[in-house]
Amino acid sequence: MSILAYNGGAVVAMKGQDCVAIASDKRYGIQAQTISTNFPKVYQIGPTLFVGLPGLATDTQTVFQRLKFRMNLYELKENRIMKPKTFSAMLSNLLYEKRFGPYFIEPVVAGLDPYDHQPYVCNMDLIGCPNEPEDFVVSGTCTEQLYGMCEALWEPNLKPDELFETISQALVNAADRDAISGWGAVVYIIEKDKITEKHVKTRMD
Amino acid sequence: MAASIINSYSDPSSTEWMNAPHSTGTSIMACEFNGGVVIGADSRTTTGVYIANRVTDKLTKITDNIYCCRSGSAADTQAIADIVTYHLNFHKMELGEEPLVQTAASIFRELCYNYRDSLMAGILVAGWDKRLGGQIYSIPIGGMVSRQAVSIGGSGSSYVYGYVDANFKPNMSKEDAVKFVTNTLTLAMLRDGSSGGVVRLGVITEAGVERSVILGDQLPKFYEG
Amino acid sequence: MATLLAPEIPCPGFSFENCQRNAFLAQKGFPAPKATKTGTTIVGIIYADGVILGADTRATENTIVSDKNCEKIHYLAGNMYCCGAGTAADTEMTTQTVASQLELQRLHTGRTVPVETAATLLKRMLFRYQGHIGAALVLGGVDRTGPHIYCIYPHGSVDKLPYATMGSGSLAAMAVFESRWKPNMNEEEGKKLVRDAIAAGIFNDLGSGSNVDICVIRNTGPAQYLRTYEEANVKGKKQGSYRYRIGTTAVLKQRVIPLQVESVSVHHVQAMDVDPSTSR
Amino acid sequence: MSSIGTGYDLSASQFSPDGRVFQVEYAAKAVENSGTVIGLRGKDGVVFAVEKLVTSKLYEPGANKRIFHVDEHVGMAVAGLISDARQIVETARSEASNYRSQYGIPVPLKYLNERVSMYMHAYTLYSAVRPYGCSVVMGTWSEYDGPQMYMLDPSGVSFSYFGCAVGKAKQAAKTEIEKLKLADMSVKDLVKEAARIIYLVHDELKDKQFELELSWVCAASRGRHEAVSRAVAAEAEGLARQALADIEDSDEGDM
Repeated sequence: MSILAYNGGAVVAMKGQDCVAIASDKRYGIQAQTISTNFPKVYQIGPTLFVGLPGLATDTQTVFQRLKFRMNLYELKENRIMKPKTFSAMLSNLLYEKRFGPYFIEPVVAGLDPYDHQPYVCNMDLIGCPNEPEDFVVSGTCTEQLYGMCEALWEPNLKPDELFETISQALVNAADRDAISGWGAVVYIIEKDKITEKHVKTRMD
Repeated sequence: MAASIINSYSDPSSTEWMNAPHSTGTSIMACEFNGGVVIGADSRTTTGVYIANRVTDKLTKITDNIYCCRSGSAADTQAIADIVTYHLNFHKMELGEEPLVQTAASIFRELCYNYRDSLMAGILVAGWDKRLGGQIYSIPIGGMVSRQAVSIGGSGSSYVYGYVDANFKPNMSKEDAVKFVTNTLTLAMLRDGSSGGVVRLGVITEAGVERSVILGDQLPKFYEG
Repeated sequence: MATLLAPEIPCPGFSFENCQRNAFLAQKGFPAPKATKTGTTIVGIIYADGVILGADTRATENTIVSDKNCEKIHYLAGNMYCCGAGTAADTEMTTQTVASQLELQRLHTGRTVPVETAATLLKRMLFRYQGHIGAALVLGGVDRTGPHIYCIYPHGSVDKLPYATMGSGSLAAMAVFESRWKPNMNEEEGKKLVRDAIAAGIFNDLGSGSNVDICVIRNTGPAQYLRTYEEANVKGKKQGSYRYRIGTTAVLKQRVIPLQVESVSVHHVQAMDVDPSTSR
Repeated sequence: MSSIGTGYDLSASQFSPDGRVFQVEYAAKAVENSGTVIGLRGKDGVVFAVEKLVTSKLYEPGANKRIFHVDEHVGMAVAGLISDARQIVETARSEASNYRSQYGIPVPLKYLNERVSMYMHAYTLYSAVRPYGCSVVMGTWSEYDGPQMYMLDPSGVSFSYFGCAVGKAKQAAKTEIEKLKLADMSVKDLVKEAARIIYLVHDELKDKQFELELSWVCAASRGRHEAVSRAVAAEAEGLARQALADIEDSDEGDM
């Protein structure tokens, strides 16, 4: 069994028209035993920037803290907000530093550029190889299901409310076929003037 | 997720080509003659069963009058040759004269012996200097050094020890030595699957080095069944 | 305990602090997962006035295609590019590191950096890590001594060749080169040959796929990066839509966080006066 | 020394206004107080001879030697502070040994000389150290390069010589050496000349007792540096005494 599937969890992010969405499930377990149903793996790390860190929960928290530290240091030094692309590069370097003893997380980044409001999504493997596609990124224990859902559901230029339906259905239906993901989900729709956080109803088994 | 791979088709990212050490399964040779030494090598580099390079030059220059023939891991032997080249050129400047072949062999030995657990390198150091003329030093895996009048190395050498013993004569003429090396390498390449390609030659004398290549269709013909 | 207040500012280079923990986990039956590999086809050739590099664009994580359109031709300097196969993060980071060293070298010497310098930097780095950095590279470029193609293996060995292929599709691509490469091809012939070699990889090797990227580096003038030179595989057009009606998803609770823009200021920065023409 | 007390002689890291480094010059003075050392390079080898002054009758014969082996093929005769000289010998030995282990061949004297000179010179550059109070003569003979000999000063300067002398009576010794046709002479003859010169330049009034040390490195010793055999040394010493007696006789005759 892979250590990445020790705690379970899934994250997905999608681009829309002038908006971007990121969603995660809320389960936290130790292998088959569910411990909590309120453990989102997605963190807000800038005004329009989110990062999802599915994988080994201990590393989820450690990496988030280290990212936050580096992020704060950047903003104090530079006195400006970090762009999503810069953030990805920073995260990639943080992970690659541990090339020979990695953190067991496969992160997802989603956000709007604070200056030109371009949508941005990115995912990485556990040693920080970035992948910045034009459509969607997935990560976690049900990537196969999520890839299938997203390849079928995603289409270009989705409006925020359409994007919400697409990403929610993708995640919820994918997690239904994964025993160690699910138990609630949270979706963030990021637009240039607001962020909408929605807690989605899912199966609880 | 990290299941082991049974055959390479089950996993398109299987990287047998990458993880197999990139090595010169080789035939190399050096031979003294009355005015210097002749060095020779085949030109095949393999990764597993794939020929990664069919025109490799395994005769590597160290100084104007000293060359080495490399066998074993390509990465290791290239790195060693680079280090020795640097070291010997520095030494040449300090000394103010051309370094001795023995000195070159000694530096090779130092590296091959000290890092014997992590290196896979069998090297023939050959060259000409004003003290002892043409010389050959053989440094097999493990880092021993020994001077030899004629020496063969690499996987192909096992097939031609008898031929070398039967045909080597001290103080040959240059032409005879070149012929002898060409024949030996051709025979080795014929029998050894991981040797092949062309024969690369070098004749090192007081005047310097003369390089030449014998293409596959110009190699001498032997009994092929 | 400085870590509680603020983590230490990280020092450069690799960190091995997780290694012990990960070894323990591996011993308990949780082996370290595999990283993204680019089971790849990458190629490079020398033609009449320079070099042409080519690559497919598929990245895989075991059998999953993790990136359908990734960039495997990496920038090193104005006069050279480098195709990477193997562990994706390693090829990415190795080429980035070397690219920065080359740029510093260029600024320091005020000259176009020779391709051999890049080959040496790469092989030294890879040899130092004894194959643990899984980068297999095809380096191509031009300098005042002409066009050069280098093949650099993960253990740090280097071959200098007129045409080279690497990656899991290298056999398919090499078959194309061995039958059709000849010296002094013109640019059109060259591009066609590289395209065909990559296409051979895309269609005959499962680890390679998607599109053909090409990069032409001419002796005269800057490199021409032809991203998606050819879309070898076009995804079929969806005949219908699977779009869900709005309101399909049941929402338990919702929160809207408005974003207030405090101020916007745009700074125009005068570009530094540095000679940008790195080629020649 | 005219500039004594001007304050420029306290440190080796400072020049005097007229461009001298006094500490180095003082070190040279220390060498001039020591017994005379000569080195002679003939056609087939190098001979060292040392006038080792015996300052106490309580010393065993052969104590405090001033000729050292640096490597099989290199000898070193030293003048000046013996403790300083021993450190130079140690340095030269480790250089020679390192060279042998790295390159598998005996160290060329040219190279060894450069390394030891560099080492001595380094001690003329810093205020925290003093220069070495010794001069050394190094010699070797090899099949390929023939005989070679170098003399190194406390300043770190070194030259290759046919014949050299250092110590108390270096002037007198040099005058004698200059009379010899060194390049044509064999070590057999040079040993006798060396012994004669040491006996000749020895100042019996100031320094009562001395021991003559003799060594060579030559074709006859197969390129090894070794002490001259007792018989040969005794013969040379006998001849030297005889020569000295002859001169004294003729001096008396003149008077």
